Amino acid sequence: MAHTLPEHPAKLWRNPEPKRSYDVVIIGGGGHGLATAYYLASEHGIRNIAVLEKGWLAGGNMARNTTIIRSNYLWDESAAIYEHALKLWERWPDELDYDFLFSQRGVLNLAHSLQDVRDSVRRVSANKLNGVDAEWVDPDEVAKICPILNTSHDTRYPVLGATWQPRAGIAKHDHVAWALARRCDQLGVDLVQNCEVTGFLKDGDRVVGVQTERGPIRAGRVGMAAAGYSSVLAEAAGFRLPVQSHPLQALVSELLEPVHPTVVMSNHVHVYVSQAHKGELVLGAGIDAYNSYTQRGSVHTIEHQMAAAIELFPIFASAHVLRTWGGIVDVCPDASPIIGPSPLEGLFVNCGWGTGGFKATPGVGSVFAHTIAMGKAHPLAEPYGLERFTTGALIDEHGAAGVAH
Amino acid sequence: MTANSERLPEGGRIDRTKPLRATVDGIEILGYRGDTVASAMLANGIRTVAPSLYRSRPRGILGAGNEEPNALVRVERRGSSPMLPATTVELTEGLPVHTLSGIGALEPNSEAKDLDTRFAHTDVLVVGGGPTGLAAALAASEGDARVLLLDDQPELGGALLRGTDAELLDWAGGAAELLRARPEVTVVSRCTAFGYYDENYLLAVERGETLDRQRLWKIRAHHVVLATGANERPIVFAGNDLPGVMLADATRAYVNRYAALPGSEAVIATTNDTAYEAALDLAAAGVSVRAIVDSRAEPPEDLAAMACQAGIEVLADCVVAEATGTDSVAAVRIVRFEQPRRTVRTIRADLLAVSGGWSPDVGLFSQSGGKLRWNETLAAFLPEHSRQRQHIAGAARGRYGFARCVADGRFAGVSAAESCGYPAPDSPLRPGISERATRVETEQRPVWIVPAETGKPAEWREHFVDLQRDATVADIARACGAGMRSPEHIKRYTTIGTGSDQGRTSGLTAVGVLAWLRGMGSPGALGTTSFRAPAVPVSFELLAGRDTGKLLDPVRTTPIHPAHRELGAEFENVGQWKRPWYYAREGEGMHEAVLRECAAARTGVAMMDASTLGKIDLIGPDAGEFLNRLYTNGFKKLAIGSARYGVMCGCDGMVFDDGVVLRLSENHYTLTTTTGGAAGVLDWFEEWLQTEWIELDVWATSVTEQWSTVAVVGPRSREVIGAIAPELAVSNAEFPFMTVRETVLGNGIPARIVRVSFSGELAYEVNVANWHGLAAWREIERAGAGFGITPYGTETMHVLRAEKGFPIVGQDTDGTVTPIDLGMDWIVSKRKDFIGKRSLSRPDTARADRKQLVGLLPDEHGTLIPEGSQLIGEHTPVTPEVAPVPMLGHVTSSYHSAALGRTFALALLRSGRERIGQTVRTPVGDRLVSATVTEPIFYDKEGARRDG
Amino acid sequence: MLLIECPWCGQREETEFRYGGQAHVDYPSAPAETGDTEWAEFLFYRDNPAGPFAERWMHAAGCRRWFNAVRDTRTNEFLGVYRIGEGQPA
Amino acid sequence: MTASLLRTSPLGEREAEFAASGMDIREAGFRAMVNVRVDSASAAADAIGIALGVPLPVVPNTVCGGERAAVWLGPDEWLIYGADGDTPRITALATEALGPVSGSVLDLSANRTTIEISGARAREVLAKGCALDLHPRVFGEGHCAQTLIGKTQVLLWQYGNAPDYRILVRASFANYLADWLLDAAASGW
Ligand SMILES: Cc1cc2nc3c(=O)[nH]c(=O)nc-3n(C[C@H](O)[C@H](O)[C@H](O)COP(=O)(O)OP(=O)(O)OC[C@H]3O[C@@H](n4cnc5c(N)ncnc54)[C@H](O)[C@@H]3O)c2cc1C
Ligand SMILES: NC(=O)c1ccc[n+]([C@@H]2O[C@H](COP(=O)([O-])OP(=O)(O)OC[C@H]3O[C@@H](n4cnc5c(N)ncnc54)[C@H](O)[C@@H]3O)[C@@H](O)[C@H]2O)c1
Ligand SMILES: Cc1cc2nc3c(=O)[nH]c(=O)nc-3n(C[C@H](O)[C@H](O)[C@H](O)COP(=O)(O)O)c2cc1C
Ligand SMILES: [Zn+2]
Repeated sequence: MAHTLPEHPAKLWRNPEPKRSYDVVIIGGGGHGLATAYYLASEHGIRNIAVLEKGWLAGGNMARNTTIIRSNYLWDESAAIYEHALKLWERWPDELDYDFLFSQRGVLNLAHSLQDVRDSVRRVSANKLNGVDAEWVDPDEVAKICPILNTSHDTRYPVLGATWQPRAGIAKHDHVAWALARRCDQLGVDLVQNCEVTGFLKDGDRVVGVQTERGPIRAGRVGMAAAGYSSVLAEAAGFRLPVQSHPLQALVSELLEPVHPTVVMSNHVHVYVSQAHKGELVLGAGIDAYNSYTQRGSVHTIEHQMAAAIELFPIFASAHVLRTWGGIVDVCPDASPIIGPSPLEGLFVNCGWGTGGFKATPGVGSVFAHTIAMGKAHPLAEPYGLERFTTGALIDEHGAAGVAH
Repeated sequence: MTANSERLPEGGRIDRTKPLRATVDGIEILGYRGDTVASAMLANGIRTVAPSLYRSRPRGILGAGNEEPNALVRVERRGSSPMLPATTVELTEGLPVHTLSGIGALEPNSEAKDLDTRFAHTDVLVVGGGPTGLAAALAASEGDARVLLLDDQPELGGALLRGTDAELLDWAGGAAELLRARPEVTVVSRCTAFGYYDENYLLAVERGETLDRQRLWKIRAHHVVLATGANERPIVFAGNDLPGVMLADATRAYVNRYAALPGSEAVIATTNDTAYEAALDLAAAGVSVRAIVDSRAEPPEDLAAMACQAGIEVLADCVVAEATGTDSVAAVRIVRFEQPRRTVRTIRADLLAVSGGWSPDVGLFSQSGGKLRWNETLAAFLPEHSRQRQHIAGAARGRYGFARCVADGRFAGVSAAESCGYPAPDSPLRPGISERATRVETEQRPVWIVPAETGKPAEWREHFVDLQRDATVADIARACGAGMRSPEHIKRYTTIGTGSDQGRTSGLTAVGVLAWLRGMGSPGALGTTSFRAPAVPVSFELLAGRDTGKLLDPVRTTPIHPAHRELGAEFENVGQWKRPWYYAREGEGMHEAVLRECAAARTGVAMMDASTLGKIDLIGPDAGEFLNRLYTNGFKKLAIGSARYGVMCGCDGMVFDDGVVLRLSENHYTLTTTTGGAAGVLDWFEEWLQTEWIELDVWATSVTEQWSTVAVVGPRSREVIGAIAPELAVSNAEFPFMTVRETVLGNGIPARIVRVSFSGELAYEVNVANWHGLAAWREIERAGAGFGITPYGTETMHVLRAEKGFPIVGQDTDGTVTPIDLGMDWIVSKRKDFIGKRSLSRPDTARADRKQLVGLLPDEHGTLIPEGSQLIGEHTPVTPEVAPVPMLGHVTSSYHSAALGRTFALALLRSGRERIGQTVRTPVGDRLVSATVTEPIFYDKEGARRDG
Repeated sequence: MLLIECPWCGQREETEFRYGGQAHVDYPSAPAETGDTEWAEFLFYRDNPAGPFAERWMHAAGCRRWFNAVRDTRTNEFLGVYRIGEGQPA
Repeated sequence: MTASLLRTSPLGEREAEFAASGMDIREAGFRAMVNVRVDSASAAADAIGIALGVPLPVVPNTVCGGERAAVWLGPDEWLIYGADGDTPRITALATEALGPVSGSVLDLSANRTTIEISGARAREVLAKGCALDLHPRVFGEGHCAQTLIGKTQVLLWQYGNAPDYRILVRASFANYLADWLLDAAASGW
């Protein structure tokens, strides 16, 4: 009946005091920071690394996301990096030797208008040519994949079909973080919690370390993976980033016997939902329009979310909301991330993943580690540099890919 | 056990004149109005609930309110609910209850419920109707303030209801009566505040007596008084999850409030004064109370004396080390508090009432942004600092004792009313009562955990911390050993506090155990995990409110809608609008209907409802200048009475909307927008006018729904227009293309007729006041009948415009397309500046190899390439398994054309204009289909048809 | 759920408003003479402080006026609202 | 003359449902509604008020006048509301009074329809979907507000003390609002 969660390893990490200096300092102990440190240590032979986290490890968006993993993005640049990530996800349970409940149960992205249908077909068509598993499925097939979904014609916005990526799915977010943290720790990386970076040590235009709550720490290179706080750090370093920080909320129900076999996302009606292993329904809400660092959003967003959920899944009506929460997501004008060198030598940025960076965790790790180690953008990261805002070569995932979760 | 066997013969606040029957797991139980499912179960001798979720351990009822972690039930009918604590469900006639092991089940067809939502405003909101809340509400409403009092119980009185003090209960009854009599006071029982948001915005759920009635309150309060009371906490020892282990105050509730016996032989374990009351009340109810186990070396003398009088032994400086028994508590082993923990005694008992101290209920306070601080004396986190206009009072801030609570509540109430500008006249709450002496509690000796005598904490798997999550000290120890230090990590590693009770009985205990494991003096330095809404679980449907089914999103229709329905139109959702998609006749599918509709427009005459187009009037001397700045082309010099097509870009140079602008007089323009873009364009205009170009003298007003528009299209449209507008000179010379005429139709309706064409054919748009829309439609239908006038929908409109190569914003563009990409260089002014112009010369935007709008003619004339299909080069190998296949663009529009007798498409194609004449390919199903790239115009390239 | 004070209509629920991002971002006076970098700044770069933030709102379901507000993004607390053209309160 | 007989109002078909709702609720179709925009401090604003016989209110969210009324919409925007057929007169008077001054006078009579709802339960039913505080201390006769009811924008105006409210709603949203009000009125709560 109840799914018993796997037991965690008896040893996860040390709690070291920070050293005076490291070869590489990563700011931010979320999924991205940890994955970057992991690849720096495991693939680039750099072992003298610290990950500095201002709170508790992976307590930012990593602790708050709805864990959807997929790679069916529209543009070539996106498909390339997300598919790279998905392939790594498929390897990670073994590689990290940790059962983090990676479940390739597939993702349906629903189409509710003729334009949704065009956009969906466009994305599926591109996915296929990019080697991403994707299909367009009609309402009958949708109903087969997810029988509790209301696919009748007399709803306000009937389901006209969906894109279906079978290899997509979910994973247990916290466990992923701990799996990475454990590996980092084993590879000698210092994971330092309660250590907020408050400024940068500079030598001219070159960053040579960071100032922290716990004193200065020198570093050969510094990588930023601070998600919602990226602008604050950039400001401390003396440059600006084209990102805005918004609340993004999610919620869970009580534990329920399995009813929902896959992941369903609807851009139009604004729902995305899966049923996690323990049995709780996990639903993401829409992003709040205003900037905020409060880690909570407005409740009308949740109300709207509930109405949409019931419209698509009538059976959810009597389920209960157990807990709501919010994260701080940093959003770029084109809904695509920024990965690459910063205007300052020795400082590299990874930010702007907005509402959809959990799925990219392994991809970011490998690409950002490479970028830091080599001192220049990894080929998959090249299109994601800051220059694109000047040239106009944006990777606009707004229009065509819908919600980016 | 027999029905009602454990019901006390008298007392309690149940209504013995209202007997009820219900079933628990199919077994019939008897109860009374005023019972909860849990109290009725106890009264019927049911002390065991469903086994635990992961370890299948027997479990019983632990609490008497929403702190309950074990006694979860599913209710089938009457507002079926997948999972609720039995301690909060009122017993009603015929209720079918099933006990649950911590996991609920959803039912497909739950019965309809009576759900409602309401907004409420108040000067003072008081949450909690115990002594504190009652005092606060009374004081706050002495003056003119509007006061709203919420309490989650069916009856006001709070903690008093669990006691037996008649005088205090009378006081509460009187207070409630007084409050209800005051005109500006609203008292809502059975109503739980569950969310506390910015600016004193609170959500609360009000329940009916039955589960199928619920109402969501959305409250804005000027000032809030939180009088939410305190929660008792358990103590962690071996076997503390056995049925028969209960919170001490809950046992009081059962005997005093519900007249139900939770056991027959009891041991009390406590760290503080309050459990003595439980002991005395149990004894008075006939329970044999065998001992009070008090962690303190010197329990207060008066209490000890009272216990002694009641024949209860007090074991001071002792703690319970273990509860034993197979299916429920059979015996309790008691040890010395101080090391070595020598066993003092083992006592036979079927009830172990535990009080590990009290935690003020600070959930809402914390949600509101309030800060907490550890208080060593009370061994609790207390409110320290408010962030909103609020008071927290009484037990909720660690003020215990009736008199102190009343005084605290009163102070909060007076201050709250004052802060709203309604000073309360000073009048005592009721003579006598506030002077009543209540004993002040002496110190407590907190016990978070009673360690086992053997083994390591990581092995103590029977020391339960979170009963619902089946999590133990061993789990916490393991997390700690793995390197975790923060309560937030412990929570996630052990899942403590993540159950439906959100850790009401386990959250702080876990922190206490963690502090103990880490050798810290108190949990103070560790802090709590965060409190989040909802404070109690609330159903999805409650939060959704009315916005479901047909009220999910407004359905917008035009005044002509009844005619479309009569004609059997199939509708398309366009934004919130329902627009006719096509009008299939008997035996036709969409394909046939569209071919017929297209043919009518190209060869005869056809009509469509174009009312959903956005319409904006611009009035003022600078209207022309304003248009010039926003559109890529010029409008300042547009002749009065003339029309011009225009495109707008965002600042980034990407096409954002298009439409036709008419100049009605020197200072008056009116323009159309796309259906979906109407609101956005008005916003856009107003933003520039109000925030950037305040010097411009222009007034923008939406007139979208002032007007209804019927397009009359086709070679014979002039004749139809002539027939409906007898006063109008309709010849090409007198009413040329792109001009506008005001006239009165033959039936008396004033109309503004514009000669524009979105199909390439001779065409008119007849605009009339919205309330004349239907009449105008019918008039055109009548006048056109002789010409075979054919109504057509959006699909035909799309085909007709695509044959002419007119793009649709949002279909042929996607926010990454410039007017140049669309081949509209002719409309992009070189002379003047306009919004977005600068962006067109950015390095990437100026590239020659951008994607450009082109036409496609599939080599097979009957093959329809699906819209959205990606295009690849003629010789590009298709090997996605090996490497991504380079793509050149995609098909944006694709149709069968009646006029061309074949399929055709529009596409955005990399370097498209250069590729005209070349072949591209696209996957269709399992095949690759070839198509020739063409100019994006397929029909009447010369434009000869638009004049008829 | 924010409670926002429209300088004309008074306090209204957030749902009546449209958010407009950072306030006081001027449209470049001579776009054609603006370099690519500066133009990119105007198009895409906005302040994003954790702390007081001068931002724009529009009372969309009400009087439809744009106005400015200073709000602390760490608490969502409004520190003041002011009309377009009025100076930012200290 | 015939033209006015050829009109349809958005809620013309809902009369029976309104009647059966147990509420005092009805559509008041075809009212005159003219949008006037002018600088409130200008002499033209005063002149328009004088010409129309109702001053243009400068206190936000208030209404001046009786059968012909001026409803505040914004600091430089009003809706002149009148009986069916009053539109041409209002338009002519306002246009003339405005004279050469910058401003705008636009007939919007068909843009919205009016729902009138009165009586003891009116306030309570509105409170189910309108976030404004409608307590008589705060929002009484002569008050108006543009706001939301459910998911649609409305102009809400208390014109009598029964209390009586007018809800002006855009034509295409009228049926949604009617559905919403009927649903709210039917609720057992
Ligand atoms: C509600 C919600 C739902 C989401 N759903 C999905 C989804 O379904 N799928 C998906 O792919 N993505 C989803 N996302 C997005 C995803 O969570 C993020 O994109 C991703 O977690 C960001 O990377 P990260 O894990 O490194 O960020 P974080 O976990 O936020 O890590 C950043 C870390 O930096 C730390 N930090 C910040 N400033 C400093 C400083 N000065 N010094 C030291 N440390 C600092 C922070 O404390 C934080 O721990 C969702 C996000 C939210 C909020
Ligand atoms: N250590 C002690 O001595 C101790 C401990 C606890 C209580 N008490 C006694 O209890 C009384 C405390 O009075 P009080 O009024 O402060 O608390 P209370 O517990 O009497 O009343 C609180 C009331 O608020 C309700 N409530 C709680 N959260 C709610 C919510 N979110 N929404 C709606 N209702 C909610 C509760 O159901 C209860 O009815 C005093 O008489 C005190 O002596 C003493
Ligand atoms: C995928 C997922 C599943 C969750 N499941 C639960 C759950 O079953 N019970 C629970 O109380 N919280 C659950 N949470 C929420 C966390 O308790 C917590 O709210 C979240 O990590 C944010 O942290 P915060 O609320 O402490 O700020 C879940 C969170 C996520 C991301
Ligand atoms: Zn306003």
